Amino acid sequence: MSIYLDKNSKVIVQGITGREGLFHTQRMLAYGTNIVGGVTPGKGGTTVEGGTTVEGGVPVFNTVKDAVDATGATHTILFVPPQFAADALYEAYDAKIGLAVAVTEGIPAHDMLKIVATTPGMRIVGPNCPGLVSPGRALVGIMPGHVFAPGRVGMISRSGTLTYEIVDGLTKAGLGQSTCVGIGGDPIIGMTFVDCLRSFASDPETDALVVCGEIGGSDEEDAAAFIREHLPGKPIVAFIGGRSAPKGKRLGHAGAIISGNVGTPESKLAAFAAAGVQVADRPSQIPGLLKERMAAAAV
Amino acid sequence: MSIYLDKNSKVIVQGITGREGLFHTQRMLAYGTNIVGGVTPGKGGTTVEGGTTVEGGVPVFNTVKDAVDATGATHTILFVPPQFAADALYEAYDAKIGLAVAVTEGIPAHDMLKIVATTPGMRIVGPNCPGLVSPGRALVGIMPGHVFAPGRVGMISRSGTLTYEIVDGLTKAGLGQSTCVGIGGDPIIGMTFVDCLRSFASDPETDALVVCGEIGGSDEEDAAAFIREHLPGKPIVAFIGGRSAPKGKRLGHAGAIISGNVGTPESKLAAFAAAGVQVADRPSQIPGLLKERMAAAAV
Amino acid sequence: MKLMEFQGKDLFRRVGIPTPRGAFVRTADEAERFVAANPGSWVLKSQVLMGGRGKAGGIKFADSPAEARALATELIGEILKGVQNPEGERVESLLIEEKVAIASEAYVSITIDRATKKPAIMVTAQGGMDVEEVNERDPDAISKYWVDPAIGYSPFIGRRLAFAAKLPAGFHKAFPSILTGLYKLFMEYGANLVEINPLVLTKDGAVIASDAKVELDDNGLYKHPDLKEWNAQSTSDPDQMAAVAIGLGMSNYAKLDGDIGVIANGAGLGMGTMDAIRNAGGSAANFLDIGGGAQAKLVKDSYKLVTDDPKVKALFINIFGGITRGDQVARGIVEALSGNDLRKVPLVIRLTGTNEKEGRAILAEAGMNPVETMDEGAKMAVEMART
Amino acid sequence: MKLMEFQGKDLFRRVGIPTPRGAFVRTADEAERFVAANPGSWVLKSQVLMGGRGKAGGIKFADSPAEARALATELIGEILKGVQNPEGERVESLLIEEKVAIASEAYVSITIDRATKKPAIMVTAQGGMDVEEVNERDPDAISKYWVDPAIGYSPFIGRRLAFAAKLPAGFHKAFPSILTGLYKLFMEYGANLVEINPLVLTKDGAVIASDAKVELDDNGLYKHPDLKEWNAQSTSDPDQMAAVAIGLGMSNYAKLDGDIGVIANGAGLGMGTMDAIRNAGGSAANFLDIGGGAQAKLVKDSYKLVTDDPKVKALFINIFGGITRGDQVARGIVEALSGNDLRKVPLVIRLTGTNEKEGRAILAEAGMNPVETMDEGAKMAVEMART
Repeated sequence: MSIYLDKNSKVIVQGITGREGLFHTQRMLAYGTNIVGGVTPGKGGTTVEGGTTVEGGVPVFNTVKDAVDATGATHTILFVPPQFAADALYEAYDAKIGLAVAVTEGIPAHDMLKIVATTPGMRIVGPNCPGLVSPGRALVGIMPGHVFAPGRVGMISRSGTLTYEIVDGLTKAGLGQSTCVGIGGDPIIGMTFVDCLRSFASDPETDALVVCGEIGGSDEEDAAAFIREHLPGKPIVAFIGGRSAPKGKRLGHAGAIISGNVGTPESKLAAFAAAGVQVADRPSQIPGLLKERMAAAAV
Repeated sequence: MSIYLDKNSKVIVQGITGREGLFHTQRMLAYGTNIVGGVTPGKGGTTVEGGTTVEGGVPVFNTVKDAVDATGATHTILFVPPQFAADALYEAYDAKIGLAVAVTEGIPAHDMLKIVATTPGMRIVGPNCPGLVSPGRALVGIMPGHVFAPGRVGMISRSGTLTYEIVDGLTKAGLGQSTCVGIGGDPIIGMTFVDCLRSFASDPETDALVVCGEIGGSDEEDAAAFIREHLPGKPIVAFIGGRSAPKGKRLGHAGAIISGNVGTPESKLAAFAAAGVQVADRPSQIPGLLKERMAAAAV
Repeated sequence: MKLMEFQGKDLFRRVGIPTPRGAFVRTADEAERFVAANPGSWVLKSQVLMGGRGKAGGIKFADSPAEARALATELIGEILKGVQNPEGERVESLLIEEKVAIASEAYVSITIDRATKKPAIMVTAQGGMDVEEVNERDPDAISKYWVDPAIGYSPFIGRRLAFAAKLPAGFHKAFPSILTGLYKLFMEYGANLVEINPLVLTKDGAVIASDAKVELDDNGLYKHPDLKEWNAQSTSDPDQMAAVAIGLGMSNYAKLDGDIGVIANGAGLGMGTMDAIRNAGGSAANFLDIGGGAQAKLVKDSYKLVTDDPKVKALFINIFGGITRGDQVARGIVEALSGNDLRKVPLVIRLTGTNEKEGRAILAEAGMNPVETMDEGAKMAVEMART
Repeated sequence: MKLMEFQGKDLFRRVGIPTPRGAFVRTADEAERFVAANPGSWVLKSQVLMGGRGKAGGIKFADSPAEARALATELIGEILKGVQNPEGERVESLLIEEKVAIASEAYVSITIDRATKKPAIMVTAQGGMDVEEVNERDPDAISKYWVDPAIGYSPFIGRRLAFAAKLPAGFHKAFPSILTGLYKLFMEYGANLVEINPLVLTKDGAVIASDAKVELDDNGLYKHPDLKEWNAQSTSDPDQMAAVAIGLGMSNYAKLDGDIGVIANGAGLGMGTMDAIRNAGGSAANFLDIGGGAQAKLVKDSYKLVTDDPKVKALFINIFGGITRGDQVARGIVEALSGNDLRKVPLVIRLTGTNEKEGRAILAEAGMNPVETMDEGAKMAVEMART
């Protein structure tokens, strides 16, 4: 089993006829994703070439509602510029889409504040994220599919490219993945580490986890607290990006007080240590550490 | 049993030190309502004389949260001018109040649109309503308590003074009431006929019902549909105010189309007839009609 | 508050909805000067609140300054009558607008739906005609959307409606942003209704609001002191103005055809009182709702307003006190009758509810004896009016 | 975008938050003229983005035109240094403000809380000092409220916070409406942070924002074309300007101390690349994140920017393609090296992920052989920089 996404998930692409939308639609189709339609206002009734997967091409609709009515789509992925992303997410929500992947970088934080507060029940992955993949089943995102392999390791990551780097290592070490979720690096995101951990916790086919965080925010601390309470003994390895980064611009003082003075590498390392989660110093160590933990837990 | 309100409901008064607030606080206390506190910003720490009911007077707090923290209040009634009503309702919602009575007349419809959409879980009675009373137990509103008598008839009404008129007749005819809810006559209100009917439906101590509607809107039609489906055979008498009113200003065309061309006296009479509900031509007929229905239903 | 077309279009421009070029004029002189300075074909539109002003002859076309002058002279001061306003409405001003070449006409409106407690948007490609007629003839031609007030309008709604209502393709690009503006107006100004009928697609591809119908919620007007002046002008109904003058709402006072004056607290009870009078064989001359929590002063002013109507032969004051206190009402009645400034008419009082005892005591002291029930009071008032 | 005090106060005035009387000046002449025209006691405040400008000597008091001239001459052009900015910031302008008689000082801010995904308001009666110090010394003195974004701010929040933070009674009346304005600013302008420290209660009972700290979300700036000019001025950091000049975000390029140039796609991979270089015994000279979906032109521009830094002895380009396509990156590299206009430095390329095969083919054709892993590439780059 995988979480959030499998072979039967019916996926539509918002912005399917744009440059990026077209390109990644082809790649997702090639991966085997069940893309049942796309949306571009004014291009309803046309089709997009679907490679070898879809006979007659992928149908394009004028609105998400039309697409959902015609196809029963449950998932969407957005390839739209940041200034149109809020509208696209609300359109998906309105059409009762269950999970939306927002790849878009540069969506205003205030747009996301309002969206996450007013779209209860819709899972939003991202924004500014590479999407998610259940290897061997389906890929909804912009990730390079060939680095993934089916298996029993779940992965959650705030960084896009670092995810590929880590997964590449896992796959080469023989550790396939159940589902990998790139939750995105923006200040305000939909699904968090904790949301994903909760789903992985009830997935019988995920034996071990990799959590790839970054400095800033308190998502890693919250993840560590969740693991401590709900996943003790689970083989989990974490990584924290940006530990050797120049200090640069730090969080505003007010922000640091509100979040309880967390966000530093030290705070995150301490939180994971308290949860019994080993933190790798570099990506290339992760497969080895994970194998040790899995052997110890005898999974 | 009563619905929404009984002797144990802990009630606070927002705007307790204003002219109307003070006046009606005394009257509610005299009725036996369990008023545990009041709110007036800047007057926290003072008390309001509580007649014979409350020893040492009713404590006044600066904020609803202070009042709820100190007293465990569950109900509130607002005596505030229309331009401050939205703020007062949000303050009540924020403090986890379960039921709020908004007596205030003249609250902008757009304020209410937003409030009802963003305060899930809080029951709002009104605005522009006389409140509610569970006779012999408690009164939260501006109704003249002496016209009510404890009993087994539930009443729901859009009109304030017409309610008193009708209840006066019921009481004089020996028909006491379980709970009377004045839901208010504004275009956008919190609790509707259907909300109240649903609650009365599961109240074993309410044997019969009076539904006092008005021309305009579709609340009566919705109520009739609910009765038809969920309360067949229940002794219910309805009244529709404004049937002989001069036509005057009618609903805008657009509004009429949206609501499906309902709102006329004819539409409401037809709906109640279809639900098997008798509609009285004048208030004074109601007790007699209700007794007939109750005898027929053998309650 | 209902707005005239020129006021609605003023608000349209504030939210970025395109309107035709033109000018607002109050005299034939101004009309002539405008057309002289701007040669071309112009439409002269009577500024009235009534519907169907075109059919009533309130819209004319002028191609020259002289023609503009002649037609404006004819229109300004004319009383337009329609099906819905047989008494007629006087034209005080005109909106002069460019004549646009129409390729297609659509209809769009936003109103408040009481049942769902949401703003409801309606769109049809059959613009330029009565939307109720469209609804009866071809209801499927009207596309609707209910907006979640917590989220508000988002442009996809406009796109969806444009496709669903099959608006011609020329509308598609402009429509979602026109609806953005219309929703903004609806929210910011607290409207009960905003309507563009027709929304015109011109032959050169522009989308323009050719008419404007806006009705604002009076309760929200305090948020817009800038509209105060419009509000003052917004009714020419003397009954409504009289009610506002003493501090009541516009709809709290209405004149009717009978001979018994009615003062009640609450619209519901007022309606019931009129029913009771009719049941007793009489007929109301007017109806005044003093609202909730009336003070003595308001009761006195209401008495004066109702008895100023020479038709009134008897007066029935029917009060069931809730937030209104019997003592305050009684005091007002006694004050009204104590001087010699107000007309005395046969008076029936029914006073019960809050502070009933105190109120009755005050009346008793002044030699008045209230009746017990509404039906009893109605009967007595009818008898008094007959004698 | 961080705003200077005078810009923040401009926004404050737009939302109705009271600010002290005063003037913004760029020269000693203007300062002298203003004080001559407005006799009294004035404060000269250096307009800089750094914190702690008071301690750094950036605030002076003048009671006469001559004094104003002398102090302005001294301040304008001075480099202010603080704990957090040892390199210093040059004073280009001053805000001259009336000296108010302070009765009490409070602190209020609104920021975005990532964890709860809500705007968070903080208030303390201990204004005029570093709020982090207050938080360490006496955390209970800070009252907080998390606003539901679907509902927004409502004045009860201001009342509650004023009572909870025990603000002196003189604040109570003005505070909820000042917070109304501050929340409006926060929302309308898409701020990451708005802060008033201190919010001053004057001896004559007025409540005034004495300072203004505003930081806007760069991603939302497109909604405010009126702030474009400020945006252009908002950084004097040449690295940030260089990044913006080629179409990247301000924080996509940073100079460091080492000798190996780094280009990567994505901040996470970039950080990882620097880690890898350090692990291999080297040190990065700079770091450029080309972001997602980079085209060949951007890759070429990035190559130029990184190699323009004379410290760079070797360059490591580390691409793991997702939305970024290997063929586009490869084409950019080849273009960058094809002419004679750009500096050639020893180059290590690691290229994998999306369109990896096509990219490798393009590089192979140009005689370049990418490495397989990040660690391998880092090691090679370190060796190249040494030789």
